[in-house]
Amino acid sequence: MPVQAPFELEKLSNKEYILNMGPQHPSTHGVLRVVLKLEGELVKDVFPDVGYIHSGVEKLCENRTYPAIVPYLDRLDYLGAVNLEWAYVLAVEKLCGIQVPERAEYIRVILAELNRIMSHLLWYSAFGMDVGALTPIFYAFREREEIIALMEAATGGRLTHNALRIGGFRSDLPKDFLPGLGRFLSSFERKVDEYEALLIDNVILKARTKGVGALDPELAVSYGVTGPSLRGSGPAWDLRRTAPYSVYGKLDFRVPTSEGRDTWSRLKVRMDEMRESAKILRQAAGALPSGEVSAKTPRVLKPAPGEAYSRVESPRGEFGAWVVSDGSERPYRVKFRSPSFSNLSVLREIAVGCNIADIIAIMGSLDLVIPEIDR
Amino acid sequence: MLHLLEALLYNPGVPLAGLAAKARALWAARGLPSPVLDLVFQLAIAATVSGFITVNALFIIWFDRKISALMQLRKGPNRVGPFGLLQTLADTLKLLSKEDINPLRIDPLAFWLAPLLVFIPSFAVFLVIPFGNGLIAGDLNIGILYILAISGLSVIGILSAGWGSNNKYSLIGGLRSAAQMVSYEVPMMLAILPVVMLTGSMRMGAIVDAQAGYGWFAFMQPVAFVIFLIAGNAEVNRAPFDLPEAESELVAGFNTEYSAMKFSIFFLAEYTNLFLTSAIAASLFLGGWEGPLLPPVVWFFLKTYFVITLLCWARWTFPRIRVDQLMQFSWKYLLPIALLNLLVSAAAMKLL
Amino acid sequence: MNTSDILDDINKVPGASGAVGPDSVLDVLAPAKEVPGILTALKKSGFGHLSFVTAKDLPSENLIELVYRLFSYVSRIDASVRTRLDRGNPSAPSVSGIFRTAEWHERETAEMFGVEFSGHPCPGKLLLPDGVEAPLRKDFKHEKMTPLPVV
Amino acid sequence: MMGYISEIYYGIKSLSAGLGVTLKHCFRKPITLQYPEEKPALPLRARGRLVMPVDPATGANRCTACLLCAKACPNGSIKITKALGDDGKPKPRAAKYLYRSGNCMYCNLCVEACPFAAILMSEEYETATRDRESLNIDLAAENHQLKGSKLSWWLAKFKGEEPA
Repeated sequence: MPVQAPFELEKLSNKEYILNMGPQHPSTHGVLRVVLKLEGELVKDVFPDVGYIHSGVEKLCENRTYPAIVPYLDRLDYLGAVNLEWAYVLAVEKLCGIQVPERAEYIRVILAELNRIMSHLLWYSAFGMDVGALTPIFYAFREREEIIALMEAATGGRLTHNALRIGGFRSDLPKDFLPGLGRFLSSFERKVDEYEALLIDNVILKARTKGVGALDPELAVSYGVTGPSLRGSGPAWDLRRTAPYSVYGKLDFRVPTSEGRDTWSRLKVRMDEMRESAKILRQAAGALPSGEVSAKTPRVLKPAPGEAYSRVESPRGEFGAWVVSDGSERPYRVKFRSPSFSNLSVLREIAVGCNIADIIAIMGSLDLVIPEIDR
Repeated sequence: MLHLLEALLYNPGVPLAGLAAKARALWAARGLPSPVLDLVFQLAIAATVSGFITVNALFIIWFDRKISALMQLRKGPNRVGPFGLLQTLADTLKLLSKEDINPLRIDPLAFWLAPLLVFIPSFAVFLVIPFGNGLIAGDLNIGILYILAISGLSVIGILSAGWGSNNKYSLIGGLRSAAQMVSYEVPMMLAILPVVMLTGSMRMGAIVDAQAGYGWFAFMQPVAFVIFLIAGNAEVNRAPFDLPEAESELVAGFNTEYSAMKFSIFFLAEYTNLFLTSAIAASLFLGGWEGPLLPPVVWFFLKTYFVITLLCWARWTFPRIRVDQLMQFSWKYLLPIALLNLLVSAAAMKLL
Repeated sequence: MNTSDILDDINKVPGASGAVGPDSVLDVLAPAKEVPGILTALKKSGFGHLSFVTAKDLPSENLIELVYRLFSYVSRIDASVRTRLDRGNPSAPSVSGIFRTAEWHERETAEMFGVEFSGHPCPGKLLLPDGVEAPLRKDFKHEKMTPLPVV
Repeated sequence: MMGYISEIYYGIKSLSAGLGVTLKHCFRKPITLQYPEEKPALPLRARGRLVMPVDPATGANRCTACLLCAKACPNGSIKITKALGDDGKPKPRAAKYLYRSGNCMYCNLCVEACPFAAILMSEEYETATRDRESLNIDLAAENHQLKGSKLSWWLAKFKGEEPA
């Protein structure tokens, strides 16, 4: 028996009815079921039901060796895979006290920011389709394909890169990577402006998203919302700036925010974030030092007993990996704090009172990835 | 032989009438009742029109997909037949061979009649479409009124599809389309009124004749032309007004539960309606089959496909409108502007 | 409100002991019933963001250790409040009143470790289907669970 | 009243901007790849199916059945049985190298763990099969012949082309 929404058990007035949106629905971006109590088209109550794609990753990690866990991270959030690997690898490096060489840090920044742009481009096209515009996806995917080609040349994988290793990288960037990156960056900002003109500044879209799903900052922080969804409501909290890890402290970039608090401002924040990522990429590619790409790590990794938690600003928000070791070669307990988990929990607060089309727009603006929620 | 072909192309009314007269004489010589012959003529016309509709619908589906491919940096159908022309035929054959699923607890009458109720009105409107200077099935002298009346009927089909398929998403889709169709009939009518006032008659043939020699109503009534295009686009349930079958919200709107044959009829009806709206727009505002060099039939198709391209262009660019904004846009923006335009053109005609 | 004042307040609470752990994380060990009080105090002194609530199963000491991980955007330091529950029937007061995000985190910890959170607004399964109880405990057995083929 | 007019004006302006973008794209070449005819050009490190190529120098594969790759695989999709010499003592060769490609997640950890560079992720990505059994491949018996850039890269034991 699937989970019953609390309002499903109460008596409904004759004008209200229950609508199951999901788990198989074109715009829930994965296996997510949202139970809606509707009156005509107005939404009276929302109950997101998660867990359809729970694969018990944390239990799996308890009997895998430390390096063997990295590929599982890509499967959690296949759009921002490098960022997630980075969170886990940072935690293990903190545990073992490994110092990663400077060049590896800069390559990690380059791959992570490319990943962020990839993820935002896919979000942009998925949001376009949710709102009914079927063309933006083809333009955004043209750019995304260029990035994917770069990532595949460097890491071997298109989405599930499995690029990072504990201590740095297995092998350096290929020869034609930096020129390819330069070619991509040369025309990228112009394309982002074109995307904005096509969809974000479109008057129909503005009418569909302005004032829809207003999220006030205190409520957002209390619900643990992080990332662009939080920055759309004001606070400029970006882990790359508030708790800088790796070499982000040396890079200069702006944290885009907006005071609008509604769906449209979340869209605007993500579009600006793409521009900022391009800026970071230029600086990182320019300041890329030469030298080793991997620190010396023992063949069988047995970190000292203890625990470590490290946070990373993934495209969706704060992704954290809490690793507890008991001295053996397998972690004792692993917990992944995923941003979409908390971002979805705020849906009920901002979606009551709008209508069906808005629910789709709001969920699109929260940029949810379902395997990350269910883990 | 060339003379007959040239006459058939440029002035088809004359040879056809001659042919009919010869047939009638032959028929009368045999002493057979003449109403039977009229019936045969009507059936012949109906057969040619329905044949034309299916072929045309298949072509428009291919045309729409090619235009969307053009705008989306891809190639569009190019596998089946030359340039993918047979792709839609292959799709239709596939749809015909699929299993016709009737879900549980449907309202059988509503569920089965819905596709017909949607298709028959678009079939009936072909009576008054002026393909060429003689090629009009029945040149009723209430042409426009007939078109508006009949095209209003397809709402019943969509509503019964929404109600019949016993599915919440279809119900919402059906009710949305009822609201949309009703609220966009009014601006459409008000956009047509200036044209009728200018020509003084509702006969389609008269309207097209009034636009002879580049007196196209689109130049004289640009606002009415734009409003008619927008309202026509909404009548046909195409983006940015495709709320009844909004893929991303209502799974597939009113045709969620339909499969195989019934779904292909819905699909055929939608594209035939698209052709009709563009044909009416072309005849009313762009001078129908009036044109300098080319034969009238070719002009008619050129203008109609130009309007279809406009509608496809809008479809592949704009996001979807929300339901309450749909209503707002119609009653708060289209209607006042259409009324204003009506008054201004009436005053202008009075003065000039 | 730097860390030393916070530590003094926490050490005043009966049974709680706070210290600055490795890489300057404020580590607090407290009995279960003091946790809501400590969390409210921490929230007031700037720790506005509750990253996660989870647990750790220690079968050898017959304990389940709950972990509340906080972060202060203002002073940019971490705090981790830990509390130890008896493994037989672990129970702790719910903090979803203080941090709304704890509602889902506690539901997940409840179904993964069998911890009962008193005062939770809508307890119930979040991720797991019916019939699976506390899978993240070390002694969890399930007939469909085939061990990894050991080389 | 003025708000009404300016609203219509901005509406038309932004709609026409959108139309302009789509129109502009009408005149650009399609970028799609016609898959069966045009195959994508994969970069060197692209990870296709695992293979154990035959070393042209020695005419046999380089595997010594040291089981390091099987230990490194997170999904346990490699099962190796050692070859037994005629006198019953195990020889450093792999009699059977069972690779369950259905279970593999193409993470490349096995290739990195292998000290002898015996295995490698080839360029083959069309690995669909009609039955589940043919997903399990015995790489030792397959004697895969590598071609092109992957071959030279494998011969140099993944060295030589690295520094960017």
